[in-house]
Amino acid sequence: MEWLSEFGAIAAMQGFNGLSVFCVLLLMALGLAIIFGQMGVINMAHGEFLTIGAYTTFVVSSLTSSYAPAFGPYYFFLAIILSFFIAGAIGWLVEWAMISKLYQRPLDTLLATWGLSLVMQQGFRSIFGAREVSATLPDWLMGSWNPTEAIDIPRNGLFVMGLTLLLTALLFLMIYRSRWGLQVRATMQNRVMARSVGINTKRVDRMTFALGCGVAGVAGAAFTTIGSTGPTAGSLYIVDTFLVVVFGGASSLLGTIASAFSIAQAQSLLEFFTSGSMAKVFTLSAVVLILMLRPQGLFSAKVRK
Amino acid sequence: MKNAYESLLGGKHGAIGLALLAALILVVFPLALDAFRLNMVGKYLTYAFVAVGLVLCWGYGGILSLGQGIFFGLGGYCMAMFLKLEASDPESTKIQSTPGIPDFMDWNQITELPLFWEPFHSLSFTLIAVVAVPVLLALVIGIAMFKRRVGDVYFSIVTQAIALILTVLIIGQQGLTGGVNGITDLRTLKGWDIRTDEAKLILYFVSAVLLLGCILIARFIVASKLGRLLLAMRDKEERVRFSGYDVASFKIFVFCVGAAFAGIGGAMFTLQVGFMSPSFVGIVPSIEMVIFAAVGGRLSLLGAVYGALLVNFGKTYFSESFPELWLYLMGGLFIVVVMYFPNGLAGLWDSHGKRWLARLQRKPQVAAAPKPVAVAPSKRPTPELETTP
Amino acid sequence: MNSPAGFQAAKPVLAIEGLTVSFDGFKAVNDLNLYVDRNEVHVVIGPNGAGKTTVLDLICGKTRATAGSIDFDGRELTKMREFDIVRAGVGRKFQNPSIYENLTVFENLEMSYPAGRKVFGALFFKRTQEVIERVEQVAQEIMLGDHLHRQADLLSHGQKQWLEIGMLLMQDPQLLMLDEPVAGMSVSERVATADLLNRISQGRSVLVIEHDMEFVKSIAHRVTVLHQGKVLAEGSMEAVQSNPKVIEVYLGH
Amino acid sequence: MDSQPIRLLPRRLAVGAAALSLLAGSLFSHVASAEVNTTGLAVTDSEVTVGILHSATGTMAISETGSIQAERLAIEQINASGGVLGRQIKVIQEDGASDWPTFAEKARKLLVGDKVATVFGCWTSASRKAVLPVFEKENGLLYYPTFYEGLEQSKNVIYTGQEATQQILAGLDWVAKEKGAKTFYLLGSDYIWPRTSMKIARKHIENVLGGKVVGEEYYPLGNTQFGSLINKIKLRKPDVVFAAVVGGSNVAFYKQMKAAGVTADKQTLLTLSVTEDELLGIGGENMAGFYASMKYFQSLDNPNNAAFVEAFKAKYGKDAVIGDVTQAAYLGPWLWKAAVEKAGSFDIDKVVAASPGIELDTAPEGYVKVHDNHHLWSKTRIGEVQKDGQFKVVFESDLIEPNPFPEGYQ
Repeated sequence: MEWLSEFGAIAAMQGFNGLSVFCVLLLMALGLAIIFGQMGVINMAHGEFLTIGAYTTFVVSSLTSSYAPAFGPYYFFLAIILSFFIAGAIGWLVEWAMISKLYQRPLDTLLATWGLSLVMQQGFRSIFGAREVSATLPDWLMGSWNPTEAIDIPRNGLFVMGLTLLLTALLFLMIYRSRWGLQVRATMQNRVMARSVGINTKRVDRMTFALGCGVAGVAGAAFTTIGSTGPTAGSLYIVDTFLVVVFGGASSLLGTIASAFSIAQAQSLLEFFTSGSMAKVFTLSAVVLILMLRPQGLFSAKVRK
Repeated sequence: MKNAYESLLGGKHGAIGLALLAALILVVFPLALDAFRLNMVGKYLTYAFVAVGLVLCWGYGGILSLGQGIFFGLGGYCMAMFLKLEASDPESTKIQSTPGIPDFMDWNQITELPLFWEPFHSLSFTLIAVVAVPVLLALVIGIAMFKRRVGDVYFSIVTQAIALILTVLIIGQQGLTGGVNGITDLRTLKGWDIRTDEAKLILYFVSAVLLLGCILIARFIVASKLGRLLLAMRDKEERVRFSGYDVASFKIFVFCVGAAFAGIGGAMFTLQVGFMSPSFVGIVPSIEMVIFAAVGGRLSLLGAVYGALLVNFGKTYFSESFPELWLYLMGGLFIVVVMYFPNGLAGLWDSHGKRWLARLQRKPQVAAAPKPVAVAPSKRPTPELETTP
Repeated sequence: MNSPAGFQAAKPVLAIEGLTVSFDGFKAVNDLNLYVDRNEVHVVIGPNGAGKTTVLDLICGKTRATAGSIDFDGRELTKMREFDIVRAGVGRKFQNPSIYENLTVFENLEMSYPAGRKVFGALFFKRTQEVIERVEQVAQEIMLGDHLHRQADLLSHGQKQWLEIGMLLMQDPQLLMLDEPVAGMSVSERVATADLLNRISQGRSVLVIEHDMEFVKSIAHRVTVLHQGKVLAEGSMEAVQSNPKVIEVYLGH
Repeated sequence: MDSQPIRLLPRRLAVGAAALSLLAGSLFSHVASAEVNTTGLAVTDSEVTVGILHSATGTMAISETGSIQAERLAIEQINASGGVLGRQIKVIQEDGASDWPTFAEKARKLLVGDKVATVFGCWTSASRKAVLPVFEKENGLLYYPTFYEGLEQSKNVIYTGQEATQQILAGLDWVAKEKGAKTFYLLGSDYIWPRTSMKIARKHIENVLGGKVVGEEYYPLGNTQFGSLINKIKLRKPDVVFAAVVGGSNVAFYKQMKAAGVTADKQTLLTLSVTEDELLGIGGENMAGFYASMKYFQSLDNPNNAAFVEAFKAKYGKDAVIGDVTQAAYLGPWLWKAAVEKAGSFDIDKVVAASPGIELDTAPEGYVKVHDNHHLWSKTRIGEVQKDGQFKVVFESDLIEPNPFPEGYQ
């Protein structure tokens, strides 16, 4: 009997782990999904925008502990908001200086943003040093929540989950309910037509890109609770992120969500029953195999081209 | 005869260009550089194999593979396995618990040579495998992707994922592959010590000649109807398809050719550097190889070689002198080339160099003080180097 | 006006039966039956969104049918790959001229020469005297004989349309499908195109989609009116024009 | 001993070289360069050139920076105290750029081009494996600072870090004895060092300690999701988690352990791969109470170390931290100096021959001695992680003999 309840507890925690990996993947991918899915732009520097968020959090954390220790428990919210705006602003600049000149050449965007990621990595190294840094987390983010004796639900996992849900909901509202979202979708469907009905497509592009980068910044801030902050931390995420978006079919947010979910569950289960390395190989292979059988991704409408 | 001249050498201009390159790598470098620097150039030339293949795939075929490191690595590993077996004869491995197998296997408690290593006792098998293994994998990937019309960007990302998977696999199976350290401490090829300066010089020349051979093959492909079809496909894929061509098979073909070149490059790399490791299979080296092709000019076979040489020289020089600045330069170079000089060095040469040369020929007296060409870099590509995809 | 009388009884070269395709539940073509006879110029008209271009897409394999059959000279096209359909003798011109703009007229035509179509064939393809003659002959036919070595993007819009037709002729197809061949042409170019079509329909069938009724009148042996993915009316131009259903559809729009 | 000039030197003096470096330096300085350098190394009457070969850029720069700093500090101190054989040390530093062929290339440049008398460098095993054939062929000398998997012994390398058995066995013995540990969960990043270390650990646990391994697994380098692993640990309830996770994964692993409630009060964890350097990124509060098994901690309480830490901070700032490898890197130049002065020559063969038996009383870690197998005799310490990012030393072993090819552990 005791064995059974323990088994239940582990199953519950493992289930939570699957959800938590799902949220991490989704959070990483959201910004990219907006940029890639809505604009067709491949941003290889996406990981570095995550890192901007992480370093922002680190700076806010250090400043808080030196100048306003009383504010310690709450600095994280400020860090998230700042991360959004800083990453967004840099994204805005990048769109203005680079991306806007490459819209006709998606593969070249991919290469140019790769160059950008090198520059950004070295930038982080010059500013913050080669070593990894660690933001001090407020106590309420540490430790776990125990619904029963045997179950530990990590609080940072809950936090990431909540943040993911909130962000996803906001993005859904923005893209599918707001006037701005309508303009974005109109621009993506038919640029010329959108322009002729008075939409400033350049501005829409710029804002979309900035939004995607801002979301990446928020993700980066959130990841300081579960991962490392260093100049090359972003490159750890980039391939997984792309796979999630591509696997999801690139054009719909729903697809991205579904694909993050399936990859996360597969990974989490395989990790539990095999081992870390093998799980990674199996998951990636499965994704590639499925992409070969269904190159358009999991979710994409059949349309007359 | 005329035909061969036209298609292999690309007429007068092509022949001169090729002769210049051949003179540079076969005569100038060996004379001007010491053994140490020449060995470095030899290493760069092995990357040029990949870059030449990328010109075919990317420049002509419009297929941007971000996983050429896979094929470079496979070719290199095939060669390394042969050399490692030769270095692991029972005599020199007698302190191991199982003599006669590679040292890293012994450390991993493997007591018998794995089956897939066995054929690599044979040099002829190895030489075939260096080309065949990469080509077979390219064929499988190509059939799966192109027959199903996977788009450019998806293709790039999927190749990247495959590069990642292969790296994780090689590192994870260290008993069979040497893991993250790779296959190291390679010594002799059929008893011939590959570590001496003379051996390195000979290997350099082998590498250079093979590279020129690959360029000739690539030239032949580009000059044939197939080359024209590739360009046509890149711009008007539907039209080509509805003219009765199986578009996928052409893409698969160039992808396989690119893989074969990369495999040869990898094998020559192993021979000259003396080891092979998973760090050449992954995403970063794969993208760097694209940089070489981009800098040289994605539509120029010779440019790819210059690109590989130049970027690597720059890398060595700047990383020695300004390690802090190196990544800024590399990243910046890449951004600028892609954004403003999509045809790379070759494009610059066509828009500026040739004009300058023509002026030089017409008015030799002006050549003493050539005025800087005050024209903004022409974004309009010349006819034979037609446009960015 | 060449009347195809005497061939009516022969088996049609193209027989479309029960053809249906749906995009996410929307039936762009719905249980369509359409027949094209040998040596016939058959024009399909209909309002926007009637499914005209989709029908061409289905025949040439660009879009896969949900149901139904397309029989071409005894072969079932719905299961064949695009390039096999082309090799079986179906040529397709797209709505916007789709030519290789940075190649010359000669090279454009040569590209469609039905040899060296496989990888190694293309690799070792040689420009023989036979190829050159065939290219010159087709160039004459499409009124571009004097422009053989001109780069294609320097041609006028009408000439580009002809060039694409010429590229199809190089393949010597049994069935030629043209999507709005005179769109954007001047009046004189239209007349020349009508003549061209009448010439080249000798010995082959032509399926045309067109909006320009004057042009249709000048070439059509038979007209089919499509509406919402179905055949609304079929017959001679005169019969179709006086059909009340057709009038309603066109005026209703 | 085939070279005459050496015989001319007072041998007794040479043996105590380390302690008497100042005196020795002034005595040896009269010896002409032709006599102390018969193989054409870059040695002049006033100067000797050495190489430093680490990654200053790329992913490994994070780890290797500390080693560069320590080596430069040691060289500076040696120069201030009169140099080696009366010659000031000049440094040529090359960047391996976290890329193994670059390491091999730069090693060749240092040995063939610059003719350096010795090289201090490398960090990862992969980079060492890449340069090893170069050092063996060109007959160079490398001082390698990192604790590593063992299974190697080259005439041309002096290993100043611990090999696996030194680091592992004492640690396991300690947890078995002090914590009564019977069951172990082994876990590491997926490459050769963790895998070899865990293999040794498993043999020791099963054959010597009579314990049981309840789990063993490896995660790809750079993995950041450890939830499933943590759940497995909870399920199997090992007495000890024995970890060798590296790089960015380290940070993720410990943050997630803490968040999942697997903290020191509930779970004993012993790691091989967390030094003060890594703690900077992980944050001491995320790991407090866990143990690390190393030969050196910055908090070691002895006069040598106090002086070393002070000098290091004076040079690199008060926030600088010193990890195990940094200290081992610091030993390199001192060991080389002692060996050169014992040999009375810069010739590689003579320095190599003189190396075994070299002792260093001045090492920050205490006393070390070079073994015949080119590794160091050293003590292993267990440190308990403190919230401030330092370790509290809770155990110190006797001097342990290095054993890179451990019988019965392979």
